[in-house]
This record gives sequence, C-alpha cells and structure tokens, in this order.
Amino acid sequence: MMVLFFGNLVDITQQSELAWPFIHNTMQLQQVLYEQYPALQTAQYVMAVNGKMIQTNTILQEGDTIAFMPPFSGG
Amino acid sequence: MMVLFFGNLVDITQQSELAWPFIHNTMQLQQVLYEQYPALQTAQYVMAVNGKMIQTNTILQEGDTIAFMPPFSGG
Amino acid sequence: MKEQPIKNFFVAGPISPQKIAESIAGHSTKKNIGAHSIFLGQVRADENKEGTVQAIEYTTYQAMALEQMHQIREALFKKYTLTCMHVYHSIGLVKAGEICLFVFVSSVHRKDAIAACEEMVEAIKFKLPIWGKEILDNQKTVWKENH
Amino acid sequence: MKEQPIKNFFVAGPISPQKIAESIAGHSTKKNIGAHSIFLGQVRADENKEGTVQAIEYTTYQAMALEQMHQIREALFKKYTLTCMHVYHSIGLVKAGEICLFVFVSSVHRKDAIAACEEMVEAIKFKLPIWGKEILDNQKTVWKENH
Repeated sequence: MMVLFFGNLVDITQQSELAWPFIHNTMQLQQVLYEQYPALQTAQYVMAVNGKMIQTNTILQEGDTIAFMPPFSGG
Repeated sequence: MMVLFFGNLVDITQQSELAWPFIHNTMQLQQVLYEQYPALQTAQYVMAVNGKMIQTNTILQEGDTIAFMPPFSGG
Repeated sequence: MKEQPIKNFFVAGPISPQKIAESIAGHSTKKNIGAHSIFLGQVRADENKEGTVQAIEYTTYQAMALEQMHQIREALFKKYTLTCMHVYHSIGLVKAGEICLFVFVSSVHRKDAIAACEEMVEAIKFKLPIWGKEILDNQKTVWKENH
Repeated sequence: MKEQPIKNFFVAGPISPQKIAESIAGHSTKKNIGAHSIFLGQVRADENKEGTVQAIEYTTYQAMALEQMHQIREALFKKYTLTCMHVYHSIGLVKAGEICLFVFVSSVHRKDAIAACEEMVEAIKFKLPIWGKEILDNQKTVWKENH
C-alpha cells in the first residue's frame, strides 16, 4: 500500500511517499508509524483513504492509498 | 432658483433643467409644477435641495437647486 | 481628519477588462494586501415584452453622486479594516455584454474585503442618483429598475 | 446528470492580471450575465517574529483536491442560480504581492454571484488539501495557517 504525507508532516517523515506492506486497518498503520516517527504522534492531522476523508478506524485493502494531512492552508 | 429633473421625469417635463422664480418652500414648488406637468403628480420620486435629500417640506433660499429624482437604477 | 478631494468615479462608456487588469496589477506593490474582492456589473440582453435590451444609457446627478459616494466610502473605511477601495461606474452608453460597474476592495484579510465590497455594491444600486435607460432592439426605451 | 470531467484548476506559479482580464473579456458574449463576483488572494509580506515572508510555496494532494473541488462546484451550482464559476489556485512558488487564488463567479443577478463566490473561497481555505509554506527573508520557513 501507499502512504502519503503532506505539509509539515514531511518535515517529520522526511519523505512524502512510502510504499508499505499490507496492514489491516488505519489504527494499526498509525501505531507502526508512531514507532518509526514519534513526532507524528503529537502532530495535528486528518487521514484519507483513497482520497476520501475518514473519521474513525477504517479497514484497509491491498493497494489502498492512505494520506496523512495537516490542517489545510490553501488560498 | 434651479429645478432639475432626472430619469423618466424628463419624459414628463421634456427638460432636465428649469430656471424658476423664487418660491418659498418645496411643497409650493411641487404644487406649481403639478399644474404645469400633471403627470408629475403620479410619478414616483424623491427630492433633494442643493444635493441633500429631503423628506418633508423644506424652506427654500434664493439660489437653491431643487432636484426631482425617480428611483435610482445605477449598476 | 483631513478633507479629501471628491474623486470622479464616472467613466464615459464601458469599463474595459484591460483597465481592470491594470488596477489589479497596480496593487502588487502593496504587500500587506491579502485579499481583493471585486464586483463587476455587466449589461444583460434582457428580453422584455417590449423587446430585447441592446444597451443601457446611464445618466446621473453628478454633484450629488460624488458627494454621496464620498460619504459611503468614509463610512465603509470606518466600519471595516480596508487597504483601499476603488469604484468606477459608466456614464453614457454601455452595450449588452459590456461592463458598467467595477468595485474593487482590498484588505489584509478576506472577510473585510468581501463584506465592504458587497455593501458598496448595494449602496451604488440604492443610494446613488444614477439612472439607466434600456435601449431595445426596436429603438424603444424602458427605464431600468433595481431590485 | 451527465458525468463531467474533473478540470485541473491548479496553475504553476502566480496568476497574472492579464489572465484575469482575459477571463473577464471572455464573458462578454454571455449576454444573460448581469454580475461577476471575483475574489483574488494575494501573498502578503507578513512580518513574523521569525522574519518577513518573501513568498509562499504551495503543495497539494492533487487527486483529492480535484475531486473535492468537483463536489464543491456541484453543490454550489445546485444551491445558487449561476451562469459559470471558474477557479484557479497556484501551485509552487508565489512571491509576496503576486496573486495565488482567482475565484470568478457569474450570474444573472448579483446576490447569487456574491454568495456563491464567498462560499467557494471559504471552501478553498478549509476543504481543499492544499498547504502553503512561507519562505522568509532569512531562508527560514514557516507553515501557513488559515483562520
């Protein structure tokens, strides 16, 4: 699966795109990412799966794209 | 004194500017103009004396400019 | 407060898109501006029962309109935090499809610019002594009404 | 309802006043339009405690931004009577004083154009995955926040 980081989260992860082995749900993904990037845990962000915003833990499928997005600041 | 007509009122008076002998107040001016231009009596308008809108009968001075203005339609 | 000269905001005939572009470009040096709110009035080819509008001919009571505009501007600059506000209104003939009104309000933040621009447009429609005469395709004329 | 292609509204670098003029001029043939409401975002040279903003670098999650914009447009066209609505947002570097956002809404009557334009600006600020990084005069950077 593909994991995307945007805005100031890229300062934490040092990359905007990660290929990641299959993981069952978004909460598990968050947990393993928190281990690898502790600063992510205190960062403000929302998540999207395949471009759709999610509010709660979401089941993932092979090939999904998961995005970590800090507060928007366009315009 | 000077009497000005604007918008569709010019269709009634056939002129946009009239030099007029001194008259004591706006109500008297309206009355003499109604005699001369009967259609003015049923026209919708507001009045201004020297560029300031008036709501009630207003005392006039030599040299005043009195404007008869139909509803505004700029823009 | 110092007395400001009353600026003539009337333009003979239509307002060109090029003039609008130049106004916008002229504000790139004002680097505290974050938001521009612009309103453009365009003459519509309305189909009345009398005929189709081909143009509007605008007339005004200019001395009064300039004084009213001066007061409207002062009030809006007091009410909102604005960097600048420019208004141009056509006088004379403007054909359907052409621009007859250009309101351009700039501010640090969007909310002031947007609110002041909208208030200015309403003031222009209902507080300024300007009249539009619609010229129809059959040479008849109809006095425009604002809603 | 027919499926509409999702249009890319991102523009590399600043939006030129000339492009804005061309957009306006292009609408003179639509003779049922009576009102254009335009919003322009301009990059401010804000003075932070860290330094003075010289430019903003915009990035986006483009696929998601296009899909979101598609939905926002559909909702606004349902809610208001609009003739057309065009949006352009910069991506990449935009210097202080330059235009980074151009929203252009046209309608028969002013109220629909003005309300839809304002709603679109709010949606762009808070619903689109776009991020601005402020580049300061000392080469430091600060992530922009919207209010």
